[in-house]
Amino acid sequence: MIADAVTVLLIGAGLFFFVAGTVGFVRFPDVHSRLHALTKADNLGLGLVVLGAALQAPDAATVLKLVLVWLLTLAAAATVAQLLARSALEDGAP
Amino acid sequence: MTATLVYGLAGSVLVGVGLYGFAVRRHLLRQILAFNIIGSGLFLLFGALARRTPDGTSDPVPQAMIITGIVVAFAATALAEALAERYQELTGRTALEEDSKPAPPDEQESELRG
Amino acid sequence: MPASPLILAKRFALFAALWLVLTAGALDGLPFGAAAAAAATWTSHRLLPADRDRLRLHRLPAILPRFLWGSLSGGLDVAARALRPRMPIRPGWVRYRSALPAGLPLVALGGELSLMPGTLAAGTREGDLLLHCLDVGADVVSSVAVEEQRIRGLVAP
Amino acid sequence: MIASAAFDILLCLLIVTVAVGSVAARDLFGAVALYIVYGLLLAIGWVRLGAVDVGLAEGAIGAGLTGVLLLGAAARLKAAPDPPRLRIVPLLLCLAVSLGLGAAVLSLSVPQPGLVPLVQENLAASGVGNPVTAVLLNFRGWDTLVESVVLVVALVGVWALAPDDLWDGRPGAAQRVKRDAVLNTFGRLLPPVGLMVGIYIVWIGAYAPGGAFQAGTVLAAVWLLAIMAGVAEPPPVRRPLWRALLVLGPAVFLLAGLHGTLWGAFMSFAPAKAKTMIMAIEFTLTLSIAVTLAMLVLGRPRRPA
Repeated sequence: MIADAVTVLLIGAGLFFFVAGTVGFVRFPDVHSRLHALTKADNLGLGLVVLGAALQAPDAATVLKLVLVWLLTLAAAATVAQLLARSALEDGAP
Repeated sequence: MTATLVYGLAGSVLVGVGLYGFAVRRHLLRQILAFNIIGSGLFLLFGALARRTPDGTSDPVPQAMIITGIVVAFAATALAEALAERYQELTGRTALEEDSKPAPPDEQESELRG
Repeated sequence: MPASPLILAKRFALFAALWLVLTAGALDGLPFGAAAAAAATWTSHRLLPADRDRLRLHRLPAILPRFLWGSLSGGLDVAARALRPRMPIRPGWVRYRSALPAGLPLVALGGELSLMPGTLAAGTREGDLLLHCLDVGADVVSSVAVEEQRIRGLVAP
Repeated sequence: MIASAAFDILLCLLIVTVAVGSVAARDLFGAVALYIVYGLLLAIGWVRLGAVDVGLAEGAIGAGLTGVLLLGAAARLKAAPDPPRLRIVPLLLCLAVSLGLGAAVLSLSVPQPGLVPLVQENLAASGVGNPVTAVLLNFRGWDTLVESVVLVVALVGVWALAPDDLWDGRPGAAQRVKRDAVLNTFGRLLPPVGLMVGIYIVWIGAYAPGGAFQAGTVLAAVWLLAIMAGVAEPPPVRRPLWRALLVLGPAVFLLAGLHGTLWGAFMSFAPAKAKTMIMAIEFTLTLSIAVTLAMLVLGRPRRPA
């Protein structure tokens, strides 16, 4: 029961950061600032969703698998952000 | 039951959207995209109807056939894309000629040889 | 290129652990896991020769708390800037001369900085790391120097 | 109940909107980008329909590989002026098709057990626990065998389009990536991890969603990443070893089917041996699918730009 409430709270907070990141993506003035919004806010948002889902996991293996998903997504985000930032820079974005 | 209706109707609409794109847009890449939208719309229609079981489980036979379909659609897309690219190399065009005004036959031949 | 058996063994153990996490330690999966880990170790040696210790993963727990804190404050920071009506951002570029060598160490630093508050890496120019900052007024250089030290502990130059 | 129906309706509206956007987009790149988004949203739809295997295939192949292939095509094909036009007659015809299909859906929405009971009854004899894998590799193995051949035939077709002087070359165009750059480093780190995940997906396919096609796509993707990152080179199309890899899976499949003629009929597996047979087919098929899919994305040998 308490775990369920905490899950709802964590996943709700995670969704809030996804929304905030999307607001930043729409409002920020240039490509690079928008990348900030996506990397930071979504990293935290997904982390909170994973934490909330982990509380519902039946065993430790599922928790580890969820953490693995988060880590792989982080690695992808950190790499893709650098690649996009570089390519936007070479295309002449400010 | 609602899921069958919602996704079945969405699949029906997607087939129409893809058909329209295929009929109206001339660029070969756009036609390939539109064709893929028709295909995935049909898959969705099929998959939604596969969900009509009384207990709400998804029928595995249509699922297997859809997976087969997705893979074959990819193979066809790759072949179509390669043909479109070669067609551009040989003729310089990115769209097939409109049926209503065919190019003169001698011109077509010289383009294909070049 | 001589491969160190110890490093190959470490990599194999890492891939085997990955398999155990994925399969929840299912017994009938173990032979496949062993074969998969062997294939992955060979691939990793082909792509990144196992001649020296590049990752000191045992130091990971030591830097984890700060990384999590950085993720939290980075998310909060960007959410607050995005949601405030006046949108207080001052985007700009900073060049940072890192002592880390090119390749994995510098890319790891760039990746880490891209997840921390206020900074985004865009590769290098003339050996300098190009950093995009959401607020050029903040003291970026000193916080980047701290991150650099942490990466230095984790990724061998 | 209401919340989940609302989610389904919202998702379907989004899927249709993105599809319309892809058809109507002004530039080629935008059309392909929206098509990728469309594929990913469809994958979520498949999960909602309880068809997780299809969701994995749609996300990996329909959105991922098709996306990479068509992004490359958008860069190579000229963007001819092709303004989105509103044509009334085609619009009405397409509307009629959609309405007809929609009416069919409405008239068919009576609960039907379909083939679920039949598959459940025979699942124990199939050798695997995932009903979709049982259908793909045992009950309707014929389809899958022919499909795996179709992939190779499509690749032969793509290669056949190469100009004669390039025939011996490596597929695709040469990649130039700076050593130690971000992509280069990522291309050295990720492939072994992707290899582990790919092998896991074939293995789990016997019990749960997963299988040769999804796993083959993951392997193809990491190989393509290594090629794009400049750390691996695609083999020349003439190399015999690689040609053998292309047909290994279909060949093992065919041999297993012929072995079935001893037991009863072509493509029938004795229940006691079915699991071993299916695993042997799945693993070799994964390898062949991975190589074929990646080579289909790379395309024919091309002149350097």
